[in-house]
This record gives sequence, C-alpha cells and structure tokens, in this order.
Amino acid sequence: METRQVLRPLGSLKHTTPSSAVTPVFRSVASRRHQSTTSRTKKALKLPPHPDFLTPQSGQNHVIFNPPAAAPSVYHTPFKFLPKSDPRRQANLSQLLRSSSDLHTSSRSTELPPPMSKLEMRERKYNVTKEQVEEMRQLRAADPATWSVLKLAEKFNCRPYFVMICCKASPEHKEMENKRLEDIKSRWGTIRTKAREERQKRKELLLRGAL
Amino acid sequence: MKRIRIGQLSRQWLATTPARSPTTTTATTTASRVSILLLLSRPAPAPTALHAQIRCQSTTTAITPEAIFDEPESKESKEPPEESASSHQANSPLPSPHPDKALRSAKLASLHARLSLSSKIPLPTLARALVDPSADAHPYFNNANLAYVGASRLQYHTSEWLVTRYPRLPMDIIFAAMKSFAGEPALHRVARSWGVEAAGAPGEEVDPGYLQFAKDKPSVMMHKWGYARAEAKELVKYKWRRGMSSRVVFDDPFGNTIPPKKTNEVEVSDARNTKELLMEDAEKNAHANFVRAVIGAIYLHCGSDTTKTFVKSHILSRQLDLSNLFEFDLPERELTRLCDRENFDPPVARLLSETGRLSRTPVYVVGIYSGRDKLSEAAGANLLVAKRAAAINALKAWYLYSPGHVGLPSDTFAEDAAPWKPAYVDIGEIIS
Amino acid sequence: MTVRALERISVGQNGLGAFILQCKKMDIHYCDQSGSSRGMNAFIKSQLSKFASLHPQIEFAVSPRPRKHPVLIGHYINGKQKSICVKNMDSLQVLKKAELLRDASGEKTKRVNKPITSINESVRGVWSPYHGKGMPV
Amino acid sequence: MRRIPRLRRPSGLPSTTTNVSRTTIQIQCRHPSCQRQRPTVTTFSTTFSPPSLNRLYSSDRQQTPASSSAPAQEQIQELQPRVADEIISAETGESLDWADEGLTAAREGPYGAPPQRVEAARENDVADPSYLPATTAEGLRKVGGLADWWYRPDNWDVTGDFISFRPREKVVDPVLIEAAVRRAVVEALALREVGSDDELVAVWPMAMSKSDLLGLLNWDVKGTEDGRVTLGGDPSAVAEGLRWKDEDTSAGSDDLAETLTSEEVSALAETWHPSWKTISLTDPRIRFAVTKRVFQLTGQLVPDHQLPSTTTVQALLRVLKKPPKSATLNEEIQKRHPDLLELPNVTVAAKRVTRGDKEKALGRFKIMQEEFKKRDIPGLGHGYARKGKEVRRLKGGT
Repeated sequence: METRQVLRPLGSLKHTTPSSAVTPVFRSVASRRHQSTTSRTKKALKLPPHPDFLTPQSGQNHVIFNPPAAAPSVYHTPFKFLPKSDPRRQANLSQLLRSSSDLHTSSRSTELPPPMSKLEMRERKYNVTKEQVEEMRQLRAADPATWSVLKLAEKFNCRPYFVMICCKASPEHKEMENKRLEDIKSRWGTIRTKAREERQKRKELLLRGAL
Repeated sequence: MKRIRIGQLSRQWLATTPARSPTTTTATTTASRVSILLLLSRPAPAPTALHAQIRCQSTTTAITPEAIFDEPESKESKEPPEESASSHQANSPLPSPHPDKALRSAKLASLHARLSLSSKIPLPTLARALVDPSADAHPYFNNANLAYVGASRLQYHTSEWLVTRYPRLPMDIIFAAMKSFAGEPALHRVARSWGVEAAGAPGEEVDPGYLQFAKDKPSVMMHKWGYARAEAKELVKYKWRRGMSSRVVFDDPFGNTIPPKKTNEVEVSDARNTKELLMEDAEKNAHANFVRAVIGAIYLHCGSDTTKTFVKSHILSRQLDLSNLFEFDLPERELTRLCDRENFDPPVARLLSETGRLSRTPVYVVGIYSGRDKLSEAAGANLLVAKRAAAINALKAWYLYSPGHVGLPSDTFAEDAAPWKPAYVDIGEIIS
Repeated sequence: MTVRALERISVGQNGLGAFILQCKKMDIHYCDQSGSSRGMNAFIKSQLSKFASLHPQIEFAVSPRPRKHPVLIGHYINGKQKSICVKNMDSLQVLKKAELLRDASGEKTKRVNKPITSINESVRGVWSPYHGKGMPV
Repeated sequence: MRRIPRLRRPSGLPSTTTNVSRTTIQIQCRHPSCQRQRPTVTTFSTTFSPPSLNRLYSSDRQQTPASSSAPAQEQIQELQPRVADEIISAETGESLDWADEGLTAAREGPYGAPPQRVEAARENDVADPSYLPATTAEGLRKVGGLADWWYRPDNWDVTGDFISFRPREKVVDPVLIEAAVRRAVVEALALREVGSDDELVAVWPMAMSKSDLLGLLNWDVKGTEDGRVTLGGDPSAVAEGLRWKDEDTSAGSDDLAETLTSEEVSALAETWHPSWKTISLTDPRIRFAVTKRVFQLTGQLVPDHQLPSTTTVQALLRVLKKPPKSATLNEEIQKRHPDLLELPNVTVAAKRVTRGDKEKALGRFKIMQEEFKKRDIPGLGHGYARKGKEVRRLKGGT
C-alpha cells in the first residue's frame, strides 16, 4: 500500500495533459442495438484509446502505472513486514526518508483515518492487583448469580473480558447458564434458528478466508 | 520416510532379494541399481507365443539358490522368483507382461515420447514403472523400488522449493502445500494428464502401455522418510493431539503419521507385499507410484539435474494459491502477538470508508494500522467482520512473504554453480 | 490459536512447464476392397511413415475395417474421441485431416471470446468499489 | 522351369482353320495332376443303362412283376441309345486304349458308368427252403450303393478334363517371361519371313525340344533403326515346327526337355543383342501373334487397355514384368514399406481389431469370461441366443 501511494502522484501527472481524444459520440439510446452478442458488445465498446497510451510528441515512451482501485493482494508484503535482509527494503528506504521528512514539515498532511471504534484507542489501565484478582475469584465462586461478570468489572473498574480471563464460574453456574440459553433458543422459530446457523457458517467461512 | 534405522537402511539398499534371506550381496550397490542389471543382462526372450514364459534375469550377486527356494511359496507370486542359475518352466501365466513385450508396444513408445524422456531410459524400465506391486509382487518386476527412489527425490525438490520461496509459512501450511504438489491426489492428476490409462486387471496379455494394478491386492504405500511413533496405536485409538514439532521429526513429509509397522521386514520386498495394508484408493496410489517411478527412473538413468528439471517442469510448475490454505482461529489476537513479538506498534483497526450504514447491506472498509503504516485492509458487512478479515489479510501478508526467485540449495550441485547465498530463514510462526 | 491448513490440490496447465500433446492415439482404418478407401491407402503407403516419425508421442494403430468407409479416429488425453471420415479423399487431404486431429484437443470446439484465458490473478488487481479513492460522482 | 504340358491342341477350342480335320486326339497327358494310379476297376458291363424301373414298387405288389417290368423294359431300351448318343456326340474319341493301365473294360466317354443294378432273388425264387427273409435291419451288412460314385475321382477319366489354352499356373519369373517373349517374337517374325501370314493367327503347338528351343533363343536377332529385323536362323524350320503334325511323339523323352531353368535363360540373356528389344510391334497381326503366343506360353495376358501402347518389345516386357498387385494393403506394406513397421509408435494389424482384442489388451477379457461363466453364459459367440429378429427378417426368415 505504501509503495502505491508514493507512486500515485507520478501517475496523476499524466492526466493533466489535455485529453484531446474525441469523446465517444453516444447515439440516441433508442437507435442503439442490444448488445446481445459478443461481437455487438465489442463493437459498442470500441472506444478510442486513452491519450496516455498514445506515444507523446517527444517520442520517448514512458511507464504508465495506473492500477485500478483494487483490494491489496496478500502477496504484496507491506513495507513494514519486509525482513531487514530483504533487498526491497534497502531500495525503498531512501524514498521513505525523503517522504517522512516532508511529513513532519507538513504537519501530518496525510491524516490517519479515524479508529474503527473508541475501543481501539483505549489505554490499558492494568490497575487490578493480584489481591483484587483473588478477591474477584472468591466473589465469583461464592455467588455467581449476584456477582456477574459485569458487576465485577464495574467493581474493579476493568474490562469484563479481563474478569472472564481471571475467574471461571463454577460448573453448576455454567450449567444453569447453558440451560437458560437453551430455553431461549428453543423458543426461536425456524427463521431465527436458520439465521443463527447461517451466521455461524459465515464466521467459519470468514476464518477460512472463503467469505 | 520408512522406519529404517541407518544400519538396516544400508542393508536394505544393498539387499537385492527379500532381506530375510541372509545373503551376501557383492556387486549391486543400491536396490535401484538392480533394475540396470535387470535390463542389461536380460536373456533373449522365449518367443511370446510360447505359453510358458521364462522371466529370469541374471544378477551378479552371489545369491545362493537355496535361500530363494526355502522361502515360503507366497500366494501372490505364483511362479517362484527365478534366478539365472535356475530358470525353470513356469507354467502358470505371468502376473505382468513379459519385459521384452515392452519393446514392441506402441502405446509404451508413445508414452515414452510424450514425456520426452531421454533415450537413456529404456522402454522396459518405463514398462516396469507401470506395474504396481499389487499387480506383480515380485520386486524385480514392479515399480516399488523405482517409486521409492523417485518419491525421495520428488519430496526433496518440492520441500526445498517451498521453504526457500516462502520462508515464513507455518509448518502445517508447508505440509499441506507439499501434499498439494507432491501428494497422492496431485500425482494422480499428473499421471492422468500424461495420458496414462489404467488396465482393467493385471495379467500377462495386457499391453505394457497400461498402468496395471489390482484393487483387491495389497500394494506398497510410499512410506516416505518418517518413523512410526511409539504411541502410534494410542494416537489412532484415543485421537491424542500430535504436536507440530513432533510431526516435523516423526511424520512423513505430508504430516501424516506412519501407521504402526506390523513386522520388522524391509519396507519394499517380495514377502513384505503380502502383509501390506490395503489401500483405501488403490487407483490414486497406483497412479502416484507411477509418477514417482518415472522420476526414479530418470534419476537412475539420467542423473539428478535432469530429475530436477523434470520435477520443476511437471510438478512444481503447477499452480497453487497458497493463501487459500490458511484457516485462522483468532486472527486479531495472533496479529497483536505478532506485532508485539516484532515490537511494531500495536495494530489499530481504522475505518477507511463505509457505505450504507443505515441500509440493509452496509459495507465497512477497515484498515489495520501499526503506528503510521497500514498493514492491510478488508471490507465486511459489519465492523467486527471487517476487522477480522483485515487481520486475516495482514497475517497472510506476513506469512506469504516471499524473497522472490532466490537460489535453491540444489542449484549448488551443478559444477559451475555460483557460491551459495544464504536464503532468508524466518524465526517461525506465532505460537501462543 | 495456531494456523490450521486446508486440503487443496495444485492445478496443472498444459504448456506451462511442460507441454503434452493432447492427441495420444490415432486409429487409422482402411478397407482393401472399397474404392472410397483408395486415398487412405495411398496416405498409409506414402505419407504415414513420415507423419508418424514426426510425432512419436502419438500411437498409430493401422487396421483394416472391411466394408466400411475409411476413418481417422483421434483419442485424446481427456478420454474423448474425434473421428473424421476420409472417404473418397486423396492422400494429401487425408494428411490435412490427420494434422487437424493432431492439433485438436479432446474438448468440443468452443468459441473463445476473450483473448486470454488464465487462472492467475490479474497483476494490476481487479477493480473493487470499496477500495481506492472512491468514484468522483 | 514349370513343366509346360505338350498338348497337341487345346481340346476346348474349336480350331479356327477349316482344313484341320477332326483327327483323333492323341492324348498324352503329361500333366502331373493326372498321373494318378488307376485303381484296378472291376469289370462291369459297359452299356450304360438307367436304373431299372421294375423294382420301384413295394414288395406286396410283386405279383404283377411281368406286366410292370415289361413296359419299363422297353422304356429302358428306348432310353438307352438316346442317352448314349448324347454322351458320345460330345466326345469324339472312340474306345481309348490305355496303354499303361491295361484296363480291359472300355469306357463310355470320359467317365466310368456305375455298375448295373443287381437285384436279389425273390423270396419264392430262392431254391434253399431254409431261407427266411430278414424283417428288421439289425445284423445286415450295407453293401455297394452309388452314394458317392460320381464324386470318386477315379471314375472320371482325364480325357474329360478341360485342356486350356493358357498354362495352369502363371509364369511370374521375369527372366522366363523374357525368354517366352523372345521365342514368340522370333516365331512370329519367322512366319512373317516365310510368308504364311494366315498362320500368324493360328494356334501354334508348343512342343519343341529343349535343344531346338535353346537354338531358337540363340538366334542373333537384331532390330535395325529403320525397323528391319534380321533373324539369326532359317525361318522355314521354325515355321515348319509351328504346324500341327500328326506323328505320335513319344511321351517320355519330351517331358524333361521342356524345363528351361531361369539360370540358363539368364545366362543366355546376356548374349542377346540389346537391340532386339527395339523391334517394333506396331503391325497388329504381329503384335496379336506375339501376345497370343506369350499368353499361351506363360499365362501372362497383356491387358486390353495396354495393348495399343505396347509398340515395341521393350514396352511389352515392361507391361508383362510388372509384379502382380498385392491383394491387401497389409501385404503391400510388408513388401514395399517396411519402414512403417519399424516405427516404434505404429502398430499395423493384418485383420480387423475387434472388441475382444481391445478388451484383451486392457486385461478385462478374462474378467468378462469369469463373469460369463458365473452366469453360465457362453464365453464366445451367441450360444443359445438366436440371431436378432431384424437379421432374420432381413434374410427373409419367418
């Protein structure tokens, strides 16, 4: 991605040359024939080439790098992931220095997109001490019903996820929770259960990268 | 590879006959060398019209005839294995076509030319490569030995190419990639693409150009380099977990466990075939063994660099999208552990663009940034899915790093090879 | 948390790395008595040995098929067959038909609309609406 | 050299010249095929009489044997001469004296007639009182019968065989053909020299001793540019030789002399002056005489469409010496195109490759046989299954 940004300005310079190409004349829609066969579509799409592809008056040819807006391929390793010994890293370093220097000067001209959610930027507080963890576990073990995860998180001012990491509810409690969930699910109709199954399948597909 | 201790290995390689007969072998050096002698010194064939075929070949090994005949008459090889010293009338039909019939088979000659094999590889060797151990249990006339040699060369070239081309691949992915290039299903397709047809049933009258194997008879699974684990039985019974590093040491190049061996016989021998496990798919195994046998024959007759070009042009030229092999469990956590290990800035998911947030089908494009650098981006129906997809893409981008066309270790075998430039070796996958 | 692997099989493309001629066998049937097979007999006598030596990877099976028109049957690696009746043709026409069978692959003849048929991902990437700068409306 | 039978005149051919009288044909059959041993034929009555009709009725109607047999008898009498005339008129030979067999019974024409029907005595005619006619067939011995009489070769005499104008086997050896052509040319030109042109179209006897033949072949025949031909010997002797003679040449001496081995002829061929091949055959009578003679001597017929083009002896030789066209392409390939057979990727089959052959090559045939045996279906062929209805209907079956 990094390399694409850097080269982008080069590409855009080209567009400024006056595009003298004749804009394709559009026949009125009524008289246009259906593009029902390959040959007709090909004939309809036969547009004059973009000026970039015409050799300029100066005669020397040039490289056009104008990739479509596409999802970056996983085979193009980001610059940061390149190992130190990789030749591409050395080649790119000089350009990086030049671009990073003007970054500071132009007060962070390329603003980073906003974080996906506030959660992303939270600071980890690490404020729970060991004793508190012990206490949390006892409370949880003693009375899982009243001391739910959210209550404990509120009490110790930490993330519920952290509470779940620290203490495990007793099997009976888990058993009861599962039964409760089963009851809820049994009340679902076919549409909802199917939707939930689909969602589960989509999750697996996503993990396999097949979504 | 096979569970063969080094000591036993040399004996197996040297032994030209079933290992159980304690014979001293003088001239032959490798099991595959037998096939050279097999071909050079084949006596003039009895006219094929003669029903009784004499399939004997003279080997210079001083094999005492008694050692041969005291062997229990195994059901498969109806005719006792002959030696030049004792060629006697075998009235039962031969299990596979007579080796000299290969010289007259047009199908075989056309297959030989289709693979553009060099003329150094004689037709009887190719005919032998087409005979599966299930069709003819006699080790001199089936392709077990050739396939074994071929398998080791093939797996060497494939693994070497994979590891140097994609150094950061996790071990499981390397096993899967090895299987998809040099495994049975792939080699089955390669054999079919060469135009090899399977014979209906093995027999003497079959055209040597067909691949002969029997579905009901045991064949020889190419147990690649690997050892049967002590706890092999329990693994199968209780489905214990096998650690990844233990697979590297014990299992075969495709990560499969070697089934517990029944007897301590040599892997590829005449008597051994009777107890071999029945294939679940004999056809695929036969086709795969044929491809390995061809590679073995090339190595035997033309040397290692011809083998390398053959493997490169026929097997490694096949295309596989490695990014389809990955299946992640918790990609976000793995990515944070990665950045932590590489002491990059912790990954932050940033929303690049979105559309249709209030519509029925919103699309969020999330990019993952480590500090100021964007690692990857992905689109999803909701924020969490988009973030997970982006994390998966980032991990793939990390694992699928490739230093490009760097030199392979086997290049240095050539005389005029350039000095070896060390390839990039990665620290390894993120194991939490 | 480690990565698990999925089972995939690599895809081979004829001609990439190694080219395998698709026609693997050619049956040549002639008739001694019938007049329509005169050209085919001439082809067998004159052209076939040169043609067969040029293509060692094709197996030629010459056999009489009495009381039938002469025919060339090409067997292909994908298991299909193509047969051309060469009745009343002279040897050069038969040679042209044999070359036609040699060059054909087993697939049915299909119109090719796109100049390139490839299974590689496109190097430049395929445009997708969600990436890049977005469409200036 | 193949033995050319010295036939005085082909029997089947009505001789074209009127003056040749129908002299008796001295048949000295030298033909190897007819040198069969004659089994000693039992003497039997020579008169051919059709099977007598009097015993046609079953035995219970015997009481009127006299009446029924009498008319039958006249019938036979009256039948007999007509039949005999027919047969005799076809053949001109009268009773032939078989010099070597000493067969006393004279034959009626070229075949031996079956013996006269012998009837067993009637029950009441038998003198011995203890005779009891058999009522059932056991124990009786089958005697005689005319079942295969006409198929036994010894009942047929060689005289009946057809003596053809051309020899039985064709001469294929090119050297012999050349000798025959040279002999024909010399004879024709000799006749032309002697001036008896009408002899050219007659049938010439082939009888000629080996020495004369060698002498004839040694003539120094030269064809000059302007078409004149100089013969090396005196034509009148040859012309004389070509006339049918009546003397009875003894059989023994000639049959060995005839054989000319190809070595002798090829030795002779070198001595011939090459220009004899330029002798022109444009004159139709000469050309007809030569081709006729060559056909008589060697059996090689110049095809009609090539006759006009054979203007010189060389052309004639080229036409005659061409090897016979091979019947099947497979034969042709083996003879003329062996390189096709050496190619490793070519198999040439002599016969049609059937489904069975393909299954055998695939190894499936033996499995099919086992399956057939299990279902007790015959392994090969239809076995009990009748041919398809369509086939029977096509062939007009009900």
